[in-house]
Amino acid sequence: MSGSMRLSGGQVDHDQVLKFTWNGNEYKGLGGDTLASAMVANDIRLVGRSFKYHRPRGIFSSGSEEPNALVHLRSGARREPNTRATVAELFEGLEATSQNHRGTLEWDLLAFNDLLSPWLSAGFYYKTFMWPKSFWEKVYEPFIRSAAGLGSLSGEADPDAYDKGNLHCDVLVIGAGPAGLAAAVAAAKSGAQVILAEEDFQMGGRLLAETYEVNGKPGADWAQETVAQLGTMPNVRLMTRTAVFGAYDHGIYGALERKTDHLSNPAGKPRQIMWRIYSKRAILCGGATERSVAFGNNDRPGIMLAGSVRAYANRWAASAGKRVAVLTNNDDGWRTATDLVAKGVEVAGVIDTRDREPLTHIPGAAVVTGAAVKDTSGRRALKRITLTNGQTMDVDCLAVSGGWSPNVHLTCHQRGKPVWDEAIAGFVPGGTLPVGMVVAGSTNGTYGTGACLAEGRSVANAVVKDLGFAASRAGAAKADDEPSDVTAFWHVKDSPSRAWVDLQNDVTSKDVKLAEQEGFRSVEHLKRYTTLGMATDQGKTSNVLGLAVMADARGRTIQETGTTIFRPPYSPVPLGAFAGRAKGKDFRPTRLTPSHDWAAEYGVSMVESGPWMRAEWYPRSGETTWRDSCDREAANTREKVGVADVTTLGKIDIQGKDATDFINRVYSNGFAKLAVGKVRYGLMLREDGMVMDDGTTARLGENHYVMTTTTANAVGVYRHLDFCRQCLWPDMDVHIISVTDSWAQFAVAGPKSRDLLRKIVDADIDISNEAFPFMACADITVCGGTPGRLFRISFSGELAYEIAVPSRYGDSFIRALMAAGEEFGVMPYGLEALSVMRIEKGHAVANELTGQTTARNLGLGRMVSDKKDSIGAVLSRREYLNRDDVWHLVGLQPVDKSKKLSAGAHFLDKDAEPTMDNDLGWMTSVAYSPALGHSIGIGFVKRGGKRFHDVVRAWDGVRGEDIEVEIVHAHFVDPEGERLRG
Amino acid sequence: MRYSAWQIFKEGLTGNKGWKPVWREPEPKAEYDVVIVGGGGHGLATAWYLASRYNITNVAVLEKGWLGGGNIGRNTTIVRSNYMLPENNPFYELSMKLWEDLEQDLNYNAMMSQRGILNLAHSDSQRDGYARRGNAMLMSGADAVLLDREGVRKLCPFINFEDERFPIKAGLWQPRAGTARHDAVAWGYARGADLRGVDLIQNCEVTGFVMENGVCTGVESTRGTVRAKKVAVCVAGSSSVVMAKAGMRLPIESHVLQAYVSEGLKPTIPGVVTFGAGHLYISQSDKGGLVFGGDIDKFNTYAQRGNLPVIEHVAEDMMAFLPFLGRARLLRSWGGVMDMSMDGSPFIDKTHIDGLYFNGGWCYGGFKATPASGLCYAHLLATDTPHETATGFRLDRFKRGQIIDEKGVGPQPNLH
Amino acid sequence: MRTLSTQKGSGCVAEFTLEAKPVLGGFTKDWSGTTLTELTNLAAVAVSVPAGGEKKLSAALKKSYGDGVPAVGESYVSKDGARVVGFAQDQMMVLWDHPPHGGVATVSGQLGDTGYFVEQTSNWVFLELSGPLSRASLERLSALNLHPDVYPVDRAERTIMEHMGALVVRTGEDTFLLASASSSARSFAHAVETSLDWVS
Amino acid sequence: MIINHPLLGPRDASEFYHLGDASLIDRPDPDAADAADQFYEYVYVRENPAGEYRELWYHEAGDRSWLVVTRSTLTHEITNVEPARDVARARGRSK
Repeated sequence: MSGSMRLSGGQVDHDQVLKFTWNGNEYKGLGGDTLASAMVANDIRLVGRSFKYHRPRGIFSSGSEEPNALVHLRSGARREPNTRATVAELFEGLEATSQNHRGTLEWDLLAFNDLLSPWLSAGFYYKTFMWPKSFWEKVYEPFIRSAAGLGSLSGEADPDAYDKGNLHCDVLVIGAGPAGLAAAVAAAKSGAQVILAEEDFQMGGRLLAETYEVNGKPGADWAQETVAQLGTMPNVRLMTRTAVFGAYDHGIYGALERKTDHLSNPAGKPRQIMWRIYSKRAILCGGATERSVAFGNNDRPGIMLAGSVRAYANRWAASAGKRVAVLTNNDDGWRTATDLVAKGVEVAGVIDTRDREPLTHIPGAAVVTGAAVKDTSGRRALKRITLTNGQTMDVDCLAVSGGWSPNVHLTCHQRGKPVWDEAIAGFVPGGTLPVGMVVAGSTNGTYGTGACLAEGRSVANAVVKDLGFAASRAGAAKADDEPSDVTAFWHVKDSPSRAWVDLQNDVTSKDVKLAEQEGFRSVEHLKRYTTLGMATDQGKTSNVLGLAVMADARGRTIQETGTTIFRPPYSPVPLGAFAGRAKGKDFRPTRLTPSHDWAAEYGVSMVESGPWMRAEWYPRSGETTWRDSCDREAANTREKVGVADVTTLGKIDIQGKDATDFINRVYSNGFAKLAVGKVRYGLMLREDGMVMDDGTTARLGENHYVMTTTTANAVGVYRHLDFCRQCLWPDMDVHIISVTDSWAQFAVAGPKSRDLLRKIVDADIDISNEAFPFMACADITVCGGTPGRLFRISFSGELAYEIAVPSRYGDSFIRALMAAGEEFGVMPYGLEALSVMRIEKGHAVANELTGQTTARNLGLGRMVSDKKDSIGAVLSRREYLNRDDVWHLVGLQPVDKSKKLSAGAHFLDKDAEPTMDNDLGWMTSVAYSPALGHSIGIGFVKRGGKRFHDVVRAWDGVRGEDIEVEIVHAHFVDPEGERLRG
Repeated sequence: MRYSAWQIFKEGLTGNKGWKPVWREPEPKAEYDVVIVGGGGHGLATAWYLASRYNITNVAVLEKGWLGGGNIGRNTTIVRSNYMLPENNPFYELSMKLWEDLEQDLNYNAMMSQRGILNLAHSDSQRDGYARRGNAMLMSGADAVLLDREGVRKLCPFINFEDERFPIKAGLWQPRAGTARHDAVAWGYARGADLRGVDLIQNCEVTGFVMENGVCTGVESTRGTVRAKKVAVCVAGSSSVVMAKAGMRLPIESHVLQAYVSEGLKPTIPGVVTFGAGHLYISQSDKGGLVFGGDIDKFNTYAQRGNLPVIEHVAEDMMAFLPFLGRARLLRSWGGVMDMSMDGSPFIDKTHIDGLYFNGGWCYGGFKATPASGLCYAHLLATDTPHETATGFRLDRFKRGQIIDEKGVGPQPNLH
Repeated sequence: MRTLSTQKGSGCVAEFTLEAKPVLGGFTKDWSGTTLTELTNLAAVAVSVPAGGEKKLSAALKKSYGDGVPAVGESYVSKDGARVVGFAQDQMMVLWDHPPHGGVATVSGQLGDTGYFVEQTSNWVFLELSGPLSRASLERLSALNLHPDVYPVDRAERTIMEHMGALVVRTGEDTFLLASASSSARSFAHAVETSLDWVS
Repeated sequence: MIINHPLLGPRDASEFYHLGDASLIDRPDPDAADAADQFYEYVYVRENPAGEYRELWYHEAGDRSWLVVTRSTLTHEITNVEPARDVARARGRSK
């Protein structure tokens, strides 16, 4: 026996018993159960607490609209707060616990709030908690925050995997109820590519919950056969457990597939997959959601939606009560009574708010029409209801039907506005629907199984015809249209007690009226002031009711009062699913340089540099800090020879008859006369005159160049060049392709670099200073015929080269360089030493090229030629950029050489207060210079170029430093540049 | 009526029947001293400061839809003054100080909550950039603390320090920063302005400007012509469209910024945290929802909705540094249309047309600026001179080359 | 092009010799019948079409590769097995089995001065994905519609996978040639592996 | 969003980089007497229409084409996509 309230039959497997625990107590359920249906079967009434008043809450619905039955599912790092028990599939060993209470679920201390409710009405907090001022931070808010929220996260990293994917189809059918199944069949028969997505773990929609017949057989059986038939068609993809949560531009839909949530353990496979579904057309068959009626104490456990009570009985063979009453304003509610009786459940009474003849005879039930429920009693579970006519009934379950609201959510995602349809007392799709979306079935306001089947088929046929497929002639499945008349009834006004509109957020009809009274009359104001519809159910069961109460208060129609439009997602989506695989080290791809493995063997400290991993230094035994390694590497390079992997610099191959002219226009300095076999430093501006990037460009041939960019700007510069050649100068014969990854490129720097390279480059190549002077370049061969490139350029300021081989030879090549250099005392050097040496030479990098600096700021004003057109030249001449107190990049050294400079410090005149008005600029880069034996820096100083040898303060408040520094030329080492020409 | 605990107690005993409407619903008059076009946060704040600080109360605010329905109703509620450039810092720090006194000033609890903002740095140069910024903040009277990795870990132990792809090197912490209840800010300003006699006119769309020999003397609206000595446009998101009616083209593009909120959760994140190896800012509201956002959608649009790539990007950043949020569910996403300016900084200025003033270009930093924007705009309208903290926000700055580009990404609005 | 090296250059004895190392060291793995294999002997040369020179280049291509300049997204295979891929509006990629350098000489030998040539062999990692799971695994990585009606054999488009650029050439019903940047080769292979692990 | 690439057919917009207004093709003549004003307008001032808008997208993760896309900024409907190079030529740009 799986629960005292279990009935016979239904869609559950009575032979498959599953154990689960609720707040530590063990219960039994059946295969095919949801956690909620298993709880119903086990007569579990109290399942949670409401948000504000902590009122007892029971299961209210049987689907994703559930506002009450929110639980912690699973435990440990897999704990999942706010999980709707109504959609959680039962599995062996499922653990669930209640949330949002202090003390036990039964004895929740915060239920005290309920007694304060007169003072906790809508928006009360905007009117108080202001005195004394300091108390908000210290007392009031901490108290409010301590009560905030519903469930709680585990605090541990989510252990499960998520994935994303992409699907393409002609027709996406959303929802597998009668309309959706009919639509899918019709679309599939036409040969179109069809995806049928269903939120539930079983296809069939209401057919699973009702006793309707289709084609003369039980609806559930027909659904099963239809799904089986679709499953055999190669052009159909069936997706259960897949909620389409968003309609995005141009027919793209977001869908969440729950892959392993119904298993005890995902076993290494993704828990969920977020699909992007690219559809030509979408047919929305999302069904409708039932809503409640506002009457006194309508929030007690045991008060449920009538259709859900019916669903629990018919589909899950679980009775929501021993003695049930039905309150309805429509024909559909009556079916709950008839179905329950058929299942042998006692129905005490049917209350129809309409003044009409009984729809049918309900054995043993008192039928009251033209009346409603006025109040109820029973603290933790419903005991008694009192009718407006004074009559009372002792029941443990009240099945309420306030009518049905079409699930128009997805039709609103591109801001379509639903319109009110009095005939069904609900909003139907209106305004502009997402491109390619059509709607069928009850989402369209079409009630009645037969009508839904017919509409699904005809809509699908129209869609496939429109796409150029031949619609199948097959007729529609046949079913009766059950009666569904409704007469709107919202609110029992003469009820003395509070009547709930939004069960989770504790919004009562009084709150809605108060909002109206205080002028919050637009729907948006109503929502925001009362928090109506802002709960985890997004008002699926409460929005229309709240709107109706507001309309009533204003004496307007619902249409006049307005509509709330729904926003994605249709149902909540875990953040992990949106992120997919992007976690930990897999957050972003990693780029490795060709010497990566060698460096690891050699012993290196690696650092993330954008997408790249780069060597920052190569520690040696005996070295205690990174500075020891860095100083040694820099000194060794200046005294002997060092090797650094500079592969990460962007390299762009540029060819074409107009290549020279092209490069001459994208660089601000002249390139027209660069000789073949020569390299030149180039400065690249944005069109607004700011420096975009810099680098060296080598002319390898008459029409052939290779441009280098900074590591950070490689992608942006490439894009810019492509823009220039395609959009600005479309007829230029210029062709570019990235060769960044093609070449393993190494800087070989230091007085012994030439000696080292003589052993590497093939014997017949003359690299003497005469044959291969500073700024020379050439295609060469190395190590016996391997092609390579040699550039005589220097970032360190030493005699230096950059030498490149195809990157597949890179690993072998760095080993060769180190072996060849051994006799000269070669050492590899990392980013830190490279940085030290470039600061000693005053070279600008990203710290200086901030996108806020001009050539003039960098002291390169002369590099913006006025003899030619180049990108950025015109706007670089603007007055404010050329005022005489602009910043200049200068060198800084501490007056007291023992002091250590820090980047980010601002400069002030000696006696000046640290204020923005006195701000002279800031330190951009600092280093300890082994060559000079003290700390040095470069930075921007107002009119700095005219202030050499002035002493200013480097004020670094955030680090508590304030150091006197002397403004000097930025070339600290070998200012005349003799070494690099040597 | 004045709000107080006593008032609430009294009303509670009498069924809350005595609460009055927070604003009147007046008909527009034929003429005002100042007509403010746009009843969003900045427009309402401007009205409040005109009335309360400059004693100019013959003012109307014309709002196309409902009060506070602009971006103040759809943002991530972050308040901070962690700026870097001299044109910005004094202004945003002024705003911060106004925030700190807002409740008392308005007699309305906007829930300004100073739980701090932490910007994470993932490289040495990013850290040094934050040092530069932090020092600029201190130099303009704001607060700033530079934290090292351990400092960040102490402040936010819930961040991923285990298998980071981009290890955290440092953080810039501004303790006085925080969040405020965005809607309440609009309502508080509206209530205050209304109590001082400002006409707040909803469902009134401005369809054109009244021009008389080159001077702007009023507006045409869906509720008739309204004359004014000064017309103050304040319609961020629609600036280009509205100013086009006056024949002006602006250095502004319209883009959509999405924002997101999770299901209600017991408190997990104390203040505001931003991820530095991507683009994500997140905080947790007093109701328990995680409120977060990232980049704009990149393409120009006037539609208040975004697309999947941005939310995916935001979620990826989230999992990279807050992996314990993997099972938290995104509840709702929405989009607001932003005035993206060419350098990421705003405008508060007279136009070349006498009588016509402009406030806009807030990109997606407008919420924190609301009080200062209102005060400085009111100052400009009242005195015809820029407020001392807003002298840089001029329409002609690009022509002169005085660019206020905090990010240094240049004249491409979708990068700011 | 200025070259300091003489033709004999490669002939002279050198103290050190270099060996080419495939970026994934010749990676290969099997998922019950679906295989992922690094192609270590594939050379790549980019050929750009000079402005106004398409006719000449097309003619030269026809002679040595059997067809003209391929449209972007299309590719064909020459009789001796070289694949010519339409890479960009005025650019193609020639892929064929060849030692890891010297490819440009081969191609320019065939096409003369009718195009601009760039060595690309080392720029890429090449993976062959073959078997029944290939489509399902790519579904998790790329937004390309790989339905055979839409993406037939020889279709060759560039797209993005897990933030990495990738070239996807369909070389058979269930066989794809994937190319991505060599510096992120390990991340790329990891992405495809993960897909296969999860769909298998 | 989906951009119907004139050479490759429909492609997800996430493969593209969005630059901005197609008027960025019309780079002014730097030698014009009022070049300063023209460049100011070119770089900074925008129509920013609410409706049909022509914009530049770069197929960065694809074939590296710059495209001119005609799209409504109200509905996002795309009515035309052309290679920017053709558009540039049609607007009289050459070398």
